[in-house]
Amino acid sequence: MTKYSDKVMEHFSNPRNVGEIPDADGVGEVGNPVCGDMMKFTIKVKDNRLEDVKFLTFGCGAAIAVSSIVSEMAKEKTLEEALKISNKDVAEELESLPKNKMHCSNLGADALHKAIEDYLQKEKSA
Amino acid sequence: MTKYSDKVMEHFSNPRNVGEIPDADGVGEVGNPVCGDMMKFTIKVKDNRLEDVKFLTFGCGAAIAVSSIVSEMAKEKTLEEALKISNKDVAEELESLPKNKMHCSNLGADALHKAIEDYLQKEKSA
Amino acid sequence: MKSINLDYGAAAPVDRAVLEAMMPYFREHYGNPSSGHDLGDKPAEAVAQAREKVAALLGANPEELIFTASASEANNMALKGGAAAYKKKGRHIITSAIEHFSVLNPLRTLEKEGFSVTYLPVDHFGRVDPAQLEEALTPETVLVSIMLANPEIGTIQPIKELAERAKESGAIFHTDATAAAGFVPLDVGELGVDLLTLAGDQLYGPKGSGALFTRRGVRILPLIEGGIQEKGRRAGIENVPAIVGFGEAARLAHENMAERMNRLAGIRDSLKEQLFTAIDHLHLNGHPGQRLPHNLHLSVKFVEGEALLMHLNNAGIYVSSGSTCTSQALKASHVLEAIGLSPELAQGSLLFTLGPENTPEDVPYVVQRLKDTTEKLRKMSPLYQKYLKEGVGSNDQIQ
Amino acid sequence: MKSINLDYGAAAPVDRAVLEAMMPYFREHYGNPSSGHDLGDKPAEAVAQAREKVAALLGANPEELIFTASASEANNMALKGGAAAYKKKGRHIITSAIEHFSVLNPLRTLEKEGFSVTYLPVDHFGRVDPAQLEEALTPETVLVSIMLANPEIGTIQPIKELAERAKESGAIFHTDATAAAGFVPLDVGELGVDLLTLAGDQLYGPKGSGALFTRRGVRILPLIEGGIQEKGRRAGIENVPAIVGFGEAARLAHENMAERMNRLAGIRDSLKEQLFTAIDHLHLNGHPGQRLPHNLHLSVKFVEGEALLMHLNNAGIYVSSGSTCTSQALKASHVLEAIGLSPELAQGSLLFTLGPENTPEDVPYVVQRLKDTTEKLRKMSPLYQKYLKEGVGSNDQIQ
Ligand SMILES: Cc1ncc(COP(=O)(O)O)c(C=O)c1O
Ligand SMILES: Cc1ncc(COP(=O)(O)O)c(C=O)c1O
Repeated sequence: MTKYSDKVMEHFSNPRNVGEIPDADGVGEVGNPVCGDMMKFTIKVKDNRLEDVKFLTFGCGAAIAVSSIVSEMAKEKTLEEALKISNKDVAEELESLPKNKMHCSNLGADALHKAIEDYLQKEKSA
Repeated sequence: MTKYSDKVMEHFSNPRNVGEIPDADGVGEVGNPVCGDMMKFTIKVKDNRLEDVKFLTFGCGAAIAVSSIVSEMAKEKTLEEALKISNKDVAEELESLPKNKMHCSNLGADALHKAIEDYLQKEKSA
Repeated sequence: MKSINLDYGAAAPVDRAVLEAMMPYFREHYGNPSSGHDLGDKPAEAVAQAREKVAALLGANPEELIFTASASEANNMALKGGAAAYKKKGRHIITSAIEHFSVLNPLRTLEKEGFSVTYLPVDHFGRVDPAQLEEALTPETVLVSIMLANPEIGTIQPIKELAERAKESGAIFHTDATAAAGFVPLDVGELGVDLLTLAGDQLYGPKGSGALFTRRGVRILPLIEGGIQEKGRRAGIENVPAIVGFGEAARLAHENMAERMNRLAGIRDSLKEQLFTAIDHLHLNGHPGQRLPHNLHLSVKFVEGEALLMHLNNAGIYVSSGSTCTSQALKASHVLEAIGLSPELAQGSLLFTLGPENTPEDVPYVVQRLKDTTEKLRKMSPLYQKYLKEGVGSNDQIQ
Repeated sequence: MKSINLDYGAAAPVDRAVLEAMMPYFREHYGNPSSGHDLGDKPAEAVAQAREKVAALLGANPEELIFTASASEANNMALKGGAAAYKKKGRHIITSAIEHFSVLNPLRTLEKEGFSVTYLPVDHFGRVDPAQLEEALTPETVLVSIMLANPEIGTIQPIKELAERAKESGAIFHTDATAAAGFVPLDVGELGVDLLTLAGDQLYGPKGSGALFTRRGVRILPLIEGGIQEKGRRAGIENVPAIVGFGEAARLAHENMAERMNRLAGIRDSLKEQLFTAIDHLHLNGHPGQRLPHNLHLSVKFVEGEALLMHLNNAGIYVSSGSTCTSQALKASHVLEAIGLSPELAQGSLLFTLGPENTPEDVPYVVQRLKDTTEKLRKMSPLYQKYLKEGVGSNDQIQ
């Protein structure tokens, strides 16, 4: 099978924070079924911190594991800290990803950032 | 190994009439080392009959077997009968030859006929 | 743990009897069939017998078979060798959009060399229409290559009708029967094909064995030139054990054809029925009737194939998928695209190819595991959650 | 009856340990290395390990190896693929007159396609002169192909010197090391070659295994196109058992190189000495020193090779010959012609290639039988009888 690290396999098998926050403060969606991966992050913000982060992912094993890890990394962080979570941070946290799956590691942070930006946008216009 | 009939193998292993008649009445040579086969027939004629036939052959298994068989076929025949030994007769006598060895069956009769012609030539000029 | 292979199209174990037939040719009768001495005799005989056995499977004359090392090699030889032999007559080739890459990629190369290639479309079942072939044929068309059955969606082509059209137009007809040989009765006379590719490893023979049937009188230039093995049509010392194994596998496939077909189709049908009963939103791909007996291809809506495959793998169930993420080239299957499957359904596609070790008892376990996995993945699928909320996305499919 | 193979160049039994290493990959780890599930893991690992072992034999990087099904395939790929990749740069190729037909015949095809090919002559020992290569090189020369060792006369070429000349001129250098690999230490770095062909079956591995070393940065177009096995450079499912066997055979050859060379050269030298002592009018062909350790090639004057071969065969001794009559194409060896051997000596040529089952104890029997046979055949040879009478024909040889 495609060689995933133990950590990736563990998150794939037992993903954390699966779901959709019904009255989310921010929503971020990236990808589409054509390219094979699609992620939706929903967040709940309290006192400038990510009180809750949930994801839905349509995608391969790496995409699911990445979503789970990003949601864990982001939870309880301030918005500024969470926005600083880079693709590189995710990749490091994952321990390793096969070369042809590296693009998945980008999607997770992208979706999270989009959700935060969505929240900030709404705040601004509120 | 190249598939020769039992008869060919038997003649190859125990060729009859090997040698050169020292005071031959006729000598026939065909072939050369370049094409791989060379035969020399010497004959002794008495009362218009082939009293003795001997051959020397440089060549493959088929060439040796053909020489031996032709020498046997020719012995004791009248010159007219011997001249009528055709390539087809030889091929039949051999039972079978691989396709790419069929040219060998021609060489034998050719050499014999040359020896007889050599004798007839000498007779004429004598 | 259980281990249920449902991906025998990718590879199958060499049949026990086949391996036994091969064994003496590794160390005992190891000679070179072309040798001028006795060490070549048994190997040469064995190759001749194998040739007869493979020919019998196809209704061909033994001399019409050229042994190769793979189906890919046979396809390359048929196309490049056929194009080279007939290029003075014309430079147009016709194929279908759902061929294997060992047909499509040589054709791309021929296009670079000045040939023009028509890629016939297929219908939603994956069938090529003989009338469309007829339209595409021109006096310039020298070669038509259309596979007998597709290894992915299992669809069987109307080869006889297609070959007839090609013949009427004066073109050589090649069919890649790699996925079909051994699982569908084949007769090159009846089919009317000029060139036919098959491989031993697909019919429980060894890897490294393939052949190109080349009808007497049809000329192709060799791909691998050198010695005069295979009458100068394919150089290199004969891989005697592989050829012997191929022959024995062909003999067994020929003898047991009906029984194998029935057994495999039986398990396949029960797998299909139970899956469609247990799981919602499945989509059958390929032709409902005209398909390989050991092939089942479906799409699990709202989820992605690699994730399905990984969960099944962890449960000891081995399948494959046409999804982007399971392809090493990171491209979704061109076959699924050609039958007009939506990208979403292509991503959720699963290919089951049944084989010798499958039994009816495998079915309930597989069904249960795929059901569990599907539920788990749908729970986290944004597409499924959207469907639950909005009821859309379920029927945006073409069929 | 005795059975003494002295024609291991034609074929050798698969080494026992090699076959054992292969066995698990027929039925147990039978998976497809490209599979997305666990059944592909062991096969993929095994292929990777085999690649490392073959690379180690050559001092290459594993990624620089492309596995093929034979030396012939590797040669065809090197020449046709190299020519295609570099044809924009130029269309001149240089080779030698004594290459294997799997080099010469692809070059004939390339000539038909507009390439020009220079066939370098060899000296009486079969050596190519680097100065002659240098002279033949032009800015148009894109490819040079000169074998490492000749399988017939055993002569080893000064590859390092030849490759240097090619490199200076900007041409890609290919060497066919099929006869040499496993019997001569090889290091692609030291040799400076860009492409190198070898085959597993020549070094006691299985038939159906070969490889082309392709130096990083050297581009060749693939011969067999399709799937992305071998990084897209050679399509078709990996023949895992054959590759595993090739790897193990390469490892054994590498580890036991010196011992094997000494053992084989020892028996070969004693065979040579005893033959030349026992039989008059023998003629050694090939280079006296720069030759393969397991190779002996000589001409038995006044007699023809097939007849020798048949008598030896009936005594359980298996050899081969470069004579017209032992060739299926009915042509005397082009190698013997190229070294300037007279037609008569070419007809009486005998090739001994020693192998794993030969022992020093074989030698006296072989010598006695060849002596008896030679006497028997000379007795009926018109050339020998002429020599006896006239004393001519014995020294009309070039050396
Ligand atoms: C030097 C050389 N090259 C190439 C080949 C071709 O090998 P194969 O017939 O295994 O393809 C041979 C065969 O003996 C050889 O000796
Ligand atoms: C229809 C078809 N053709 C050709 C091939 C190529 O086979 P191989 O990889 O054995 O060369 C395959 C492989 O599965 C196939 O299914």
